[in-house]
Amino acid sequence: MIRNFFIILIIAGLAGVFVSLFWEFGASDTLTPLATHYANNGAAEVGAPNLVTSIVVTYRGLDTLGEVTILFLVAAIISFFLKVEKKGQKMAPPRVSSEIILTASKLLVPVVLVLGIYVFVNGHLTPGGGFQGGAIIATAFVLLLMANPRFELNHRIIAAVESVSGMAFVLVGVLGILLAGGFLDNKILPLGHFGKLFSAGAIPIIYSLVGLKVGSELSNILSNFQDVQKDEL
Amino acid sequence: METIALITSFVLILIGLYGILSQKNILKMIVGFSLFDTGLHVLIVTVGYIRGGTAPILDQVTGTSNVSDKIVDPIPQALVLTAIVIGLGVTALMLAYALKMYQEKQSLDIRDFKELKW
Amino acid sequence: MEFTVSKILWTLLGLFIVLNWGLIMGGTMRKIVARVGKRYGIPIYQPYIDLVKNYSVRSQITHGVMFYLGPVFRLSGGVGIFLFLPLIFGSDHWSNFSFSGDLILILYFQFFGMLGMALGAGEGGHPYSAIGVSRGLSQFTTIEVPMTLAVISLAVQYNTLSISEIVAAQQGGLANWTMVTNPFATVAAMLSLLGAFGHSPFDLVKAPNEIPIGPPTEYHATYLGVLRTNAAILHVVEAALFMNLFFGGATNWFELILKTFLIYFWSVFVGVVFPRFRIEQSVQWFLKIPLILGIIAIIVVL
Amino acid sequence: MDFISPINVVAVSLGAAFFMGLLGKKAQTVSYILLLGALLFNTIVSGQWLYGLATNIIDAQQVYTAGFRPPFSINLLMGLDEAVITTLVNIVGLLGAIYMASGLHKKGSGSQVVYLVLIMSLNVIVLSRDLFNIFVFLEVGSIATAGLIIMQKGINAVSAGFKYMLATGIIASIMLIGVIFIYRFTGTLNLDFVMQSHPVLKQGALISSFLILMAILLELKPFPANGWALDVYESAHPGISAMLSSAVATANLFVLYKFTGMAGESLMYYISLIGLVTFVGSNLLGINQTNARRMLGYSSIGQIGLLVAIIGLVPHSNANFKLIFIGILTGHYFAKAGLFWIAGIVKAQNIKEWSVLRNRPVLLFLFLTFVLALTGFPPFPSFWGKWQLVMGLSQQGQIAAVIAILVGSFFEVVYLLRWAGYSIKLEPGKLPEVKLSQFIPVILFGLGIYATGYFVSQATNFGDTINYIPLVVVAILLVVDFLPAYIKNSLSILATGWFAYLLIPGQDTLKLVFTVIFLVGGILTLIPGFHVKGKRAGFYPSAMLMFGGLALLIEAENMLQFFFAWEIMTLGSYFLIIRGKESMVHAFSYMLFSVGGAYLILLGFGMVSVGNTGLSLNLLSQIKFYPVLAMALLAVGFMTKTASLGLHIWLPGAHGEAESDVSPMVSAILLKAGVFGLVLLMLAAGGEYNNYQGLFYTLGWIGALTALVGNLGAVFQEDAKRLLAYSSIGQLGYILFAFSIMSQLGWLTGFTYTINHFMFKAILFLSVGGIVMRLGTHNMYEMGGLIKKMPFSFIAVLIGIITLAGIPPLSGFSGKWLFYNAVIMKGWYFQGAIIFFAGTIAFLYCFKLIYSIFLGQLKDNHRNVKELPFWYLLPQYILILGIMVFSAKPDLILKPLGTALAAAFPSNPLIWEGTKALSQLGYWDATTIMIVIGTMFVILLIWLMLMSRKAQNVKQFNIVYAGERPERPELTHVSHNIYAGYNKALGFLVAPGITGFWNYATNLVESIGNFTRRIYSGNGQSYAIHLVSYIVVVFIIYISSI
Repeated sequence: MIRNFFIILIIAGLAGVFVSLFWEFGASDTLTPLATHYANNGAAEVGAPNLVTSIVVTYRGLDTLGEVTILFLVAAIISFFLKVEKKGQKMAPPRVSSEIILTASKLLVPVVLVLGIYVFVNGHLTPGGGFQGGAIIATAFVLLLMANPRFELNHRIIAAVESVSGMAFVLVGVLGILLAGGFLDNKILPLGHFGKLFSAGAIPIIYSLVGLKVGSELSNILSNFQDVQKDEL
Repeated sequence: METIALITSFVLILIGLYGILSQKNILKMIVGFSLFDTGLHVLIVTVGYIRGGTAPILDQVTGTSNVSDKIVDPIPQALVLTAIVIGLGVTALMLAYALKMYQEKQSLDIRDFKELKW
Repeated sequence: MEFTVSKILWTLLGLFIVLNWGLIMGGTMRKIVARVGKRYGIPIYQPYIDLVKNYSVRSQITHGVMFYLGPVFRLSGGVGIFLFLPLIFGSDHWSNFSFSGDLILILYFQFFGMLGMALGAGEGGHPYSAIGVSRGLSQFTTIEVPMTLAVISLAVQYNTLSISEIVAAQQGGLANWTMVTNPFATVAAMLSLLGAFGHSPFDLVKAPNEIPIGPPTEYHATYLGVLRTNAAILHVVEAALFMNLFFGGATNWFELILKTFLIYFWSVFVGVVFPRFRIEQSVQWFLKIPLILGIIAIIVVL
Repeated sequence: MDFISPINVVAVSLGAAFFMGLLGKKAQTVSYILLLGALLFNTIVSGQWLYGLATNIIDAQQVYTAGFRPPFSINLLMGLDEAVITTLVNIVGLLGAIYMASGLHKKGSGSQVVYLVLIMSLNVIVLSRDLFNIFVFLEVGSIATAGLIIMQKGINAVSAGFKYMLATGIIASIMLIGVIFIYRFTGTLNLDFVMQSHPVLKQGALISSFLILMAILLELKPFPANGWALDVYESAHPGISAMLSSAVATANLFVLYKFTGMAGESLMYYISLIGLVTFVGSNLLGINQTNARRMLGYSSIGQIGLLVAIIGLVPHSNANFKLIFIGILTGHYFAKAGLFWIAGIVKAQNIKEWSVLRNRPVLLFLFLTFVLALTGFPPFPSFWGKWQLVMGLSQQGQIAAVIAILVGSFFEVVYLLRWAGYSIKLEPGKLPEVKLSQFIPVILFGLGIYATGYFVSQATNFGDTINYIPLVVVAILLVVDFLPAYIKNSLSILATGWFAYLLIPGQDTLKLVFTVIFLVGGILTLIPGFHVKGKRAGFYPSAMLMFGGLALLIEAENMLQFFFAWEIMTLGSYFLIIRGKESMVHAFSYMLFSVGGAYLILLGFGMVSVGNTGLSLNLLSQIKFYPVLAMALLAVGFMTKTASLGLHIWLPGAHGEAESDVSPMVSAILLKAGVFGLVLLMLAAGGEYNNYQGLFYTLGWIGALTALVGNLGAVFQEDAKRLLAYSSIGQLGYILFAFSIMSQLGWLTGFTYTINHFMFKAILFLSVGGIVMRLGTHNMYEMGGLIKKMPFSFIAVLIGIITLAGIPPLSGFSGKWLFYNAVIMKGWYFQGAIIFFAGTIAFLYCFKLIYSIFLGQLKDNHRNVKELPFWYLLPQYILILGIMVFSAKPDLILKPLGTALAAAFPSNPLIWEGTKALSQLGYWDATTIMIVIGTMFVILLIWLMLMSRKAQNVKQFNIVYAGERPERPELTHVSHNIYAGYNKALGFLVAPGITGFWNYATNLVESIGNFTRRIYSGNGQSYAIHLVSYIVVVFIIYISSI
């Protein structure tokens, strides 16, 4: 009781902090100089219609690398954290999924995969990008798992995709140092015609790599959880 | 418009925090975290809002040159992307922890994990 | 000053006189004590007889070197004080070797004999000796406190530590005696003198009744003779020290004999009147009235 | 040479990490090698930059990403600071990986990936100049950490990890809010641009920067919102704990340092406050720890707190800031990593089981190295850091902060040295076999900390004036420790002689006295060592540490040299004292008092340096800042060594239980170090005409009472060595009193006492110690009658106690005579009387000592003990010779001393007519007295021998015993509690009130600690609550200030 009261007190205090922070905050009508620069020169400098993408992939590429690393880390940690010695584990009797899900999965999985790929390939043109695409791809695997709990994701392949795409990402970054202005510079390839698929230099490549990577990592994480549950039963 | 978003984010954060601090069940605490994160993300996006601005994607509507007065701030949107991914990672790891803790003690009550103290 | 032959001879003569006076005085006192106790008592010359007997006993034993040296230390202590103490004021002959050190030297040289004695007795291996010594030392520590305060008070009063100068300052009539000019110091010192002479109530050290005479238990024959000799000398010399410090010193032998007799008698007098203290009692006693008097003595001369 | 761009650290690490992911289960060795390769690469890169920037081959360099300039893209900065920090991080990263070889192997490539990424992320947060980027990589770091924590099996690690994730999760969110609003209010995320716009920041921006800093501070585990961190330190794999404590903390500290630019001055103040609170609080709670790793956790948090405090306290413009920071940082960095690694080797949890280290002397040596480095002893980096810190803060007038720091350090000393004591003394168990891969990193760090210490010392102001020769000697002795004792003994004697040869010629008279006592005394007390058979491992390094320190003390010209020497000397004596069988506790309390004293001295020096330039010891004579207080602090500091009343309780045990030939070293010689300090102090105070009369008057009283209590204490001892120890307390009381008189006679008295005490206490402790060695008992009532067996020792002791008691004709009397004159002239009658009383009390224990041991009845089981070995007698008789000379011709020493003192104490000198000394009051002619007493004694001896030539020796029991024949010597040897009556009368004076006081103080501290640490309930949620409430509270305090 006292504890709860105390907690509420604290949260009230924190609320105070935020209030004093939000007080001066009102949405402005003009961009910050930084944003203005991106808005006005982004197209010219990076050549990607989707400014968010150009910021994510190029201007602040290092952050993105960090994000990717985080997912990679989490995947790695979970894999050795939840690792289950494959001792003759007693399988629970298979739970039969409903017809609907089975069919739907058969029908949808390819479509979802294609959608995901589309989303990250066009990340520099339209809303979306590597992470979103990757997430979508992962949902396909979720669907598969729901349809068939026994579904064994091939860890080797996933790991391979994950690692290769990651290394490629880094490689592109390093190429940026060698061929262009700096690490993760996208101008290692010609910026191409603005608004076309093959434009904005390395961005499509990077984003595709990110997409693959994220997709594989998420599915990896999911399947790890799945494994554990299996052997829980 | 932004005020609503702001207040929402504000409330979400505090609710999430309350959940973290008051719920005994680890899973619920993690849910609290997700709320907290979500609130944060809303906040970030709100911060980038410009009155009457549109999505920061150059197309026919905006044109390609000096669009600075037509779009909202793209930077927070870029940041929120990162933030979301990080949040995702953290949540995933926490869940893994929860799983392990349950395996160890068949309990999800945070109060049952007090071996280390003082 | 120099060690001329004549000087040495004079000193020896002085020593001889002091020794005899010591013996006679001792005898007299014992006589007095006996009479107070309604006894006939010994003849005055008894100490001479004892001495002769002791020195001429045939059978003698020793417990070892330190045992042997004990009496030597003891006697050296007595004689030493005699040597460093100017006896007769203004007389070159009777000022002995006092030029080699002042009051402090004498105060500290008392310990020389005591220590030697204690060690000798110790090697004697007799438990009573050790007990006697421990009591003696215990009592002694607190006896010295009022004495010291008195001495300091004197040193401050006369601004010197040289005995002859202190005596000189007291010349010219009773009014100049420390006894008059600094009564508190005198009283404090006279009280601690009771302890120093070790008569009742402060005679637990030797405790004549239950322990065969404390530290010297094991000593007999010649050793005892030496000790007795020392006792005789010491009594006179100690008294003479007090005489010099508090009672105007002495300008001739008669004055010395008179004053020392009175000073010594004082302790005997108290002795026959008061019963004996237990050791912790005497220790504490000296830290009460005498100590306070000593402190007052210093405060008055400040 | 061309420099590898630091961005490659990221590229290579991540590339390698991803590739390792590809390798999977099979090729773990390959991936491990890959890991090492990547880490090595990082180390080389940062090392290369460090070299380049340090030698100005190259300037600091900006690294731009994506081919755009900041603020449009993220940039990294590689400057000297960054180079240093990253190098530290990468080195510990590399060695840590080697250390954890087996663990990383077992867990497979996954764990290796995580490890590598952790190090990478640390590099980035150090280098990056972009707020959000730093936030991202902080997250990378904390997730990686969360992953590494669970390398360790078991529920503890898991729950600790979860608590960790809870905490870091909240912290990260707070930081994110801060970052996003910083962007909102300043329009940029680039640190440099934010700082540029700082002056015009609105409140909102201030608050957001406050949040960011708060987040970093919370990452640095401020007390009390740090329960999560403690659990991690305790439960994670030691290698990981080492990483957290050294690498992660270092990097985060640097981030804090980077961010402080955003904070206003007011915030800096709170940062320093947070740091100090953490330092003191965490160390206070550390005192009650018994689990080694948790204790190390507390210590880590404390140290980090100190560093935070430094960031907040010392203006970064201050020339010494970086030196201080690096000094203390590296001290912590090496030591903590080393200790955690050793913890992993030892495996034992409870600090009492750490004695297993004794199976591997090298390991023990390293362990002690690290512990002492943490406690800030020379020659380790933290010593120099702390010194500079205290000096700097004092000059800023931040005395309160200094005090807090010293208090915190003291708490830390308490538990670290208790731990050291356990591992040196307790019975060793079995040490699990040590893998080479674990051993190498520890050794390297051991070497590293010495090297760093040396470099830091050279960078410290006046640090180059430090003379390292004695330490070199010690090092040599450590190396040749395997040789037999007599060789090392000769070496040590040679070395001491050499010091003496270097110091004595042309030394000014006053210092000469101490030089002779320290070094000649040292040689004399080393001689008995020849009697020891075997190796006597570790003895000689300690001894030379002490004597070397004493030598340095003599030649010290500035405060730094002095304090350095002081600490060295303390250290050596500690290791000497703790060698005794029962010495653990006593050495511990000795150390506590010494360290406490040392800190007071440090504080004093700090106050002296205020408003003065330089560090010369002459500054003591021109203190500008609270002179009396400063003087008092220094005096008390020195009095902990002279064991003055109230600070004396350590001495009896320490001196009594020490080895037979160590007691004389520490008693006759070491105590004089304190006296030396006091002498310097009082001379600096201005000699006779000083402005500290009140202070010295007080010291005089303390001295008198010390003498009384010390001597009384000695009277009631049954243990021979403790008796002597108490007597030392008393004697040092005399000395303190005599010097406090502050007149020429007083100082002559003081010096006479000092010289005498040196000689007779050495004699007494040597012979008594030797006897204890022969008989195997300390109890005097179990001895007796030994004069027949050990005549030479008896003579030595006899001379000793005669001198002690001050009986003419021996030199003790010189002291007494001078003393009287000095006291009466000064007018300190009552103090004087007390001292005199104490002096008479000395007779009681002198008699008890010599009687109970040598006289009385010989015990049956001692019927065939032998005389002391020659090596024990030799130094005694040399000293007896000294006493005789000093007794017969005191003018040899006192005359020159008098002339030397005349400068400081002109009035009422002692006048010499040949051998006769005259004062205003009296006179005294030692030579004549000697002759008179000598002749008289001889004559009387002859007289007695004439009278009793026929005396024959009789058997032991042939005594007048009421016709009985005692059966056993025990019955007739009266010794035990021989002064019962005296005890009844005056025993109350030595009721252990002071010991009681100290016990009370100790218990109080411990119970406070015990009570406070209950907040660490173990409930991760409560820790989260602590975090949030911490933010709120600090915020409220902060906001109310602006």
